[in-house]
Amino acid sequence: MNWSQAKAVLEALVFASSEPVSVKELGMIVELNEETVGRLLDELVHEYNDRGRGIQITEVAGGYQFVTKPEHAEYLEKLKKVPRQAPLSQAALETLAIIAYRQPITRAEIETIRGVRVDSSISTLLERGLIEEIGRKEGPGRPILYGSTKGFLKYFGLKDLDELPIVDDWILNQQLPIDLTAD
Amino acid sequence: MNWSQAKAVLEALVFASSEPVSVKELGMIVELNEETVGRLLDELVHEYNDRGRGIQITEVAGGYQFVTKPEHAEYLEKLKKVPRQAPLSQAALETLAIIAYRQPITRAEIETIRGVRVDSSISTLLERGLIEEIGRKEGPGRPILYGSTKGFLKYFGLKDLDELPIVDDWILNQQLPIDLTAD
Amino acid sequence: MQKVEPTMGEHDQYQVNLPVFNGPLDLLLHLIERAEIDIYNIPIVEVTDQFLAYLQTMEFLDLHMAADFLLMAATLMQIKARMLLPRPVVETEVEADEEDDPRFELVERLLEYKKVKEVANKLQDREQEFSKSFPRVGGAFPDLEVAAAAEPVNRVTLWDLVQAFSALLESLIPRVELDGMPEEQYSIQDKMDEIIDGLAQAPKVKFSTLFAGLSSRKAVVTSFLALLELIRMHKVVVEQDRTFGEIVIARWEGKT
Repeated sequence: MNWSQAKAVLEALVFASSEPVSVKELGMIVELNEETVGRLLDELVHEYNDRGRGIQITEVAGGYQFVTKPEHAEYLEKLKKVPRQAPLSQAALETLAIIAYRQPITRAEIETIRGVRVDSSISTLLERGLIEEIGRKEGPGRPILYGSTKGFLKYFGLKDLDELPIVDDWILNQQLPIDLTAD
Repeated sequence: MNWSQAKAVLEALVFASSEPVSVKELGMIVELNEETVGRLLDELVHEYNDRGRGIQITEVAGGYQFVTKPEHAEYLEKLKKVPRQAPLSQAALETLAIIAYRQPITRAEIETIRGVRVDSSISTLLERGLIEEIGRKEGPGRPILYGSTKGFLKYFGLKDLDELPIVDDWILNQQLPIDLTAD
Repeated sequence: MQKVEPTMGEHDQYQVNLPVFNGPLDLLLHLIERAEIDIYNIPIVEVTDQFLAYLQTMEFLDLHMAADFLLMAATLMQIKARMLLPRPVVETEVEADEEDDPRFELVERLLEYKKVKEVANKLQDREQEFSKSFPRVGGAFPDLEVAAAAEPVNRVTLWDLVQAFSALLESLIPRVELDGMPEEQYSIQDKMDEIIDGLAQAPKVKFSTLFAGLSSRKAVVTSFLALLELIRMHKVVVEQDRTFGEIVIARWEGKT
């Protein structure tokens, strides 16, 4: 298999996969090392970046995926055969933000931060596959711990959690200033 | 919109559509006559025919569609063997279970049982071909009735719906672990 | 409640007149930002009054939300009361440390919540931006003509499906009772008669059919007690051909 054929095969594989596909998986399928696969993908990504194209390859959730270019969104919205989800409510986004930055976290802890009950945003987020139960906290009642999913990364077009936007000193997994376990 | 932009938009539309999309529909979306759309599509088809590409646009019943090139089938077969799709979320699984056991059933009825909105699990299940619309319920609003598909049976390796395990038994045996043969 | 001329659709009116607050902290932050107050030195009396005034104009869609706002109102009033109390004289040290300020915890919570809001806004921007890119949908392998559902790709088994349903039913039973749905008014005697009638029609009845269609735990228990009573009275026997197999109820054929 020469360079051009390998690139064609990778193009087909990234296209056919319904989920983002990782360099590692691609390497195993085409039987090439990850570095070579990475370089081939770079070339493909570059080719699709051309302004005359309607689709592009993006790196998301630990893999590569074809998506349409954002500048054509208005036309795609007219296409009936594309399912679309309603955007998340402000309440759900706040709950999701807390879970993404403070995972693993219990519902009671989220409620302390937001100052409201979060049952309904948690069920929305679970339902949409953006968060999941990732264990139980030791202690009374062994409450469920929530964390973000791969679907979360895909939804926001993030490569990994480190790509989350940073606000002031509000950084990933930072200790909380108040004792949430009280009360 | 110039020639090159129009081609890019068509490329995006054909790519994102879940089904082959017709020249007529494309023309309506991009606001160009069918002849022009046809010529733009011809150019696109031609470009993708290049031997160095992994995907191509084909004309099938009812419209145009992206597919992978047949010469790469052996690699795509390998991709198929890698578990690609994320497993169904717990939420989707519960919704599927309710539909399988209680069909035909409306979305509102499922929501009553699960206690949360199920829009997104329904669209996931529809998209994966596990459920389908099987009619309308008589009454106000004539809501859609959902049922399981042939794909559902195949997926779980069932001959027919009668092969679904009886759940009541299982539950009652769990709940009432009393030895009836004693006495 | 303010009234507005119905010049717009009802939804628009709502948006204009009632800013939606995602909780008491959100409202508090709004009051502080609007008045351009230093968050570390909140004039608690004014803010409490404004908070209460807002509370009276708000309409709550659910009671939990109302309770969350009332809880904050109570907290504010408590802080206000503590602020009005004369400070103990003992506190002479210069670092009349902030921990002793009754507002301290509230300020910490507000600062934390403010950041949550900022992050949520940034996520929303990303959501908007990324939702402009559409992935391909539909069957994963269009050229190979494999239906999406037939792919051997999913780790879910039939057993998972059954478990999901069973768990759901279990969780449903107490909920149905709580919701006050009409439940079967069975006495043990009624249920005993029913079992005997059933056995007059057929020589054997499956254990599971006894419980089919029962939606409350109480009805299930009643049926079960009825069965136990019949066994005790030697009217019926139960059989099971193997451990965990289907249990079958039959008429007592022995000596009466």
